Amino acid sequence: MALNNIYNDILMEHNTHPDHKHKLSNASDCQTAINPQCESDAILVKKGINPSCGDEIVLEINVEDGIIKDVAFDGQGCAVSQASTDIMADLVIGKTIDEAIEFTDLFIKMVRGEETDEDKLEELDEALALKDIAHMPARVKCAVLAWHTLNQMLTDKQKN
Amino acid sequence: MALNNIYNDILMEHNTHPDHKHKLSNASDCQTAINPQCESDAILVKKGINPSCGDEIVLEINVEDGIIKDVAFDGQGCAVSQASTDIMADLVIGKTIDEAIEFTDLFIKMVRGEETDEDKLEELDEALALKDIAHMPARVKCAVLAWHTLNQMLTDKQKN
Amino acid sequence: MNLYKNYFPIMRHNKSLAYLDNAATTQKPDMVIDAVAEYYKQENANPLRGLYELSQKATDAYENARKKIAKFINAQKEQEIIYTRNASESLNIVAFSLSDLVLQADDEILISIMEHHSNMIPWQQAAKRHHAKLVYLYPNEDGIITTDELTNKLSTKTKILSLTHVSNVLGAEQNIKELAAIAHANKTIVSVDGAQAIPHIKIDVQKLDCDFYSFSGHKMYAPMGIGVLYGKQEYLEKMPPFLTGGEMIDYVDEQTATYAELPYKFEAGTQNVGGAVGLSAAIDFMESVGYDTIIERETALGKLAGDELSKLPYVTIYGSKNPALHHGVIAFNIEGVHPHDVASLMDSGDVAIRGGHHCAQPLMRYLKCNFCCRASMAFYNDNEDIHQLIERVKYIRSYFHGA
Amino acid sequence: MNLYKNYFPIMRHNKSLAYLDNAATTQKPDMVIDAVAEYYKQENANPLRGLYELSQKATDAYENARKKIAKFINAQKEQEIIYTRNASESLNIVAFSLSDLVLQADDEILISIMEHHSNMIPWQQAAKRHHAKLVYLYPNEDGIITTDELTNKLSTKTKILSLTHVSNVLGAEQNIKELAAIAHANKTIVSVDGAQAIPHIKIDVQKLDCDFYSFSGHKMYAPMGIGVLYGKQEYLEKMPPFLTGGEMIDYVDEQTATYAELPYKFEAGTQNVGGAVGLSAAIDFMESVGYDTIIERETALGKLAGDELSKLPYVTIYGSKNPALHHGVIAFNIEGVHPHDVASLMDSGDVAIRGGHHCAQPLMRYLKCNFCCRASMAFYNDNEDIHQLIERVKYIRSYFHGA
Ligand SMILES: Cc1ncc(COP(=O)(O)O)c(C=O)c1O
Ligand SMILES: Cc1ncc(COP(=O)(O)O)c(C=O)c1O
Repeated sequence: MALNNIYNDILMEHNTHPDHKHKLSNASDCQTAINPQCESDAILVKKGINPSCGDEIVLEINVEDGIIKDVAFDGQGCAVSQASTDIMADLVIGKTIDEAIEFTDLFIKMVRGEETDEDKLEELDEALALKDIAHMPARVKCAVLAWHTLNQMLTDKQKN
Repeated sequence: MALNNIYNDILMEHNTHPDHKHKLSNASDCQTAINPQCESDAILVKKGINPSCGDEIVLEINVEDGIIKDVAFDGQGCAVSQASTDIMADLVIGKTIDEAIEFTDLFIKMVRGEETDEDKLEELDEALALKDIAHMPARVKCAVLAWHTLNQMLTDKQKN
Repeated sequence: MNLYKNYFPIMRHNKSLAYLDNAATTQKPDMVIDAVAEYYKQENANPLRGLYELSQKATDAYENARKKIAKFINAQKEQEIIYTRNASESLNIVAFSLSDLVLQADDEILISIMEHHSNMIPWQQAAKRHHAKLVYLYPNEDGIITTDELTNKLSTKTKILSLTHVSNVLGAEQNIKELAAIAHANKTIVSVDGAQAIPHIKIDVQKLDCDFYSFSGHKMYAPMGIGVLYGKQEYLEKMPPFLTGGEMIDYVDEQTATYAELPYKFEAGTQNVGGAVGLSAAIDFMESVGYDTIIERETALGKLAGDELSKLPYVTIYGSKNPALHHGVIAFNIEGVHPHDVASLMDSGDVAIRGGHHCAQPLMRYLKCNFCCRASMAFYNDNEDIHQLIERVKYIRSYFHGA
Repeated sequence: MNLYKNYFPIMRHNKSLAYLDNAATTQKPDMVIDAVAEYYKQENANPLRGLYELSQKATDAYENARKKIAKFINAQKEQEIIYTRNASESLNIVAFSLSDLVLQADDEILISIMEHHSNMIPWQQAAKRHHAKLVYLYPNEDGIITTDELTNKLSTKTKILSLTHVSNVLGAEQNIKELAAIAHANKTIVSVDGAQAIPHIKIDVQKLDCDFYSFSGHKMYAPMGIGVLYGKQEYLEKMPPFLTGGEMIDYVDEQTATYAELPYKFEAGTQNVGGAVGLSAAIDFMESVGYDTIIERETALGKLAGDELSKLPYVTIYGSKNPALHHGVIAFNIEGVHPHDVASLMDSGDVAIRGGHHCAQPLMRYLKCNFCCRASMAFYNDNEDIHQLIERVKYIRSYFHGA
């Protein structure tokens, strides 16, 4: 019954009223794949898929001078993946690439139950609301989808 | 422990001193297959194999005027199959084809536990000594090998 | 707690649980669990070639279970019963070995869009291996493959028809007898996936006149790890073996081997005797309850659930409008709530259902829903379980969308 | 009755039984039987995709068992542990899927004449399918494949070496580490049949550096119906799946499918969670006894049996003269008495041994005996069991040939 408290006010609020569910770029085909044509210098696009449950999100980020200026997403999925994405956007906007990568690492560790130190987890702010998902491994994939996708985008970006 | 009484005096005697373990025909290649060349009008040869345990016997019978004049066998195998073959030879020599077929049917039913009527089984004479093999299905194949082979030879003969 | 639940230790230990995922796997009654334990305590040994008493007992346990299964589905001969791990393996054996026997390039295999992945991907593979074509049947609104649909899709090239008896999503039962007759008239061999049928309907393979019938023990109160492939002797005898090694051979030399007779030809390696004993006990259990009771209870429960869910305007039910035609399986969606969220929130209300694609992705796309919730009943469920489900549906909807 | 036998209900129920057919299957301790029963009483459900508590418990049970197995054989990653039904199935998967990946026409597969049929016939089949050649290694007098023998038989065409770790007839242990190094230097992939090794020797797949390792649960105190294929990730990832359907796919459309990640790619259909739980408990049991104790006891028993049998002039023992090199397996013949008669008459003296070809016909022919008796020990056996065996050998000989 551990999941009861996953569907808490924070998650429900982000699910019902996601602030970041919109588009940054204009090209409509950005939705279906990583399409270099719709990446401006600043805007990166990546699709994340959870094959086992069908959640799909398209994440767009606007990075300028190593700072994440804006994040937006589109796609369908369960409340956990939708809310988790919106919460993530709130958290990383205004952060440096390095800081954002750290957040994603920390979040992924938290929901996998690998990091339980309350003090460290404090940093995650509202994302802490998803902590108990660690007790429901079948849903962990929903929660990490956006974070995983962002992590890949940013580490790829750093390499180039 | 039902098998204890299988290795009774009758079986041990036929195993140690088989009266019919010799050859009727002369052609040595009669041992390896049903070879029409070594079948005289009277002598029929057939090989019986129990693949699961490797028992092999070559059965030779001499049939004249519908009467089984003589039976002989060769081959290797366990005491059960060797003794069973020798006992069978004793039983069917001098009998008509029909009678012999009946004996083989009855014997096969007995060792499969399908016929238990003592009065009927009386006819089988010494072969009754193998009755308890019904409790050890893994050995039933050893006991029926010769009987099964003879049955096939005789029914084939009747058809021609 | 109803009397039937009382046979199941897991129900006694979870009194508030409404277990409605029986199509995934059923729970196990005491007599099945105990039969398996007793086997290991009293008569365990490697069966078949053992020449000592325990091995004989293990062989008897194994072969008596086979006889019971043959009788249960009215197979003509016990050699037609092949033990497998589960329905998936049974279906794979047919798709491998039967294809090897009968498929030529350009031949056609006919299956339905409703198939579980286990009766679909093996045929995709077989089609690829043999350069054959995989052709699909589509159901009507009630989830039924009509005789017209079959007749239209059958061609002189159709060598194999493989069809589910009862769909694991729609609960729809196909008229196998009728379809098999049409297929046979076309010289098409008929394989049936009975995984969702045998827990709910009395199976008579001779009456159905199918050539193969596959099912899993674990969906009919037996332990996991044991399944059955029934096949007509004439085909099993001609088919090449699938797995090799162990007890399934007669003679072996360095480069070749000859194979044992049926059913052993298809049973490689040490078999799961404990599983066979468990399946045998499960059959005893089902027979002591009786298919009449099973059908009566499951139909009533399906009707209750269907009627109640139909009253909720925000709920979509897939498949026939007649709950009696669902064999206890109800697939549905709550508008505006993802099935994964539904299933998780069901769990927090002690209701166990499944949410997802139910290993039937092409069907889900055909139904245009991608994902759905599925409540599936067994005869041991009761009205309270259904009420618990319905209450929870209402709660979840209002939790997401207000009262 | 010794303390170890006391852990086994079947031994408590058969106090006079000398069970010496452990190479065929071992008996099961209480803790294994109970663990399986408890699983079905407390946490049974279909694992993996369930979104409710019981399914989560079943998933945990299933995956924790996998972790335990990985640790037990020191696999680098738990994804390298594939559940199968038994060693035979594991070996078939390698022979099918690895062959599909690497074999070209005229390539060579190398196995030994000592292989169990389960590590022989699948390769005969693979060779046929791919028009490859099956080449044999022959052992020395001690049943050992020497490095010379391997070097002589390896060629640039040798793609796969599949070898038994411990022979089920001779008990001889191959030096896999050394042989694998030679094979790898030749770019030959190494698969090991560990069915007779893991009950007796601590296995470390990284130290052995084999690419595949197969074994059965039922020969190491676990229930029937569960086995393991260990494979290095780099190969498992590239190999095509074997059985298809069920949980082993990601996406499916009408004509194609993409497969799930490891280990699920090779686990089609509902898995045997009860079996996995049983195997996990069996590992706990073996670890609580400890390989040190196991080896010490089995070596002592093997030495006693070997020494005593050697004293009898009418007994031929196959394999090494050193009983310590037999891992508790002693194959022998009594002059003038067919092994089937020996086994039956052993049974009437409450001694359970096996007589026959032991699923190793080519080896039997190589040994020029066709059939033999085999006594095989586990650590729970004791000196009384061996004395009972020896007494019975003497009795049988005199029964057939006089005193
Ligand atoms: C060396 C060896 N390999 C493989 C096997 C096959 O094991 P299973 O019958 O459990 O598949 C056995 C057991 O008989 C064996 O002894
Ligand atoms: C219709 C149908 N076919 C086949 C299967 C596969 O059964 P198993 O997973 O036991 O192999 C299932 C069960 O999921 C099913 O519902």
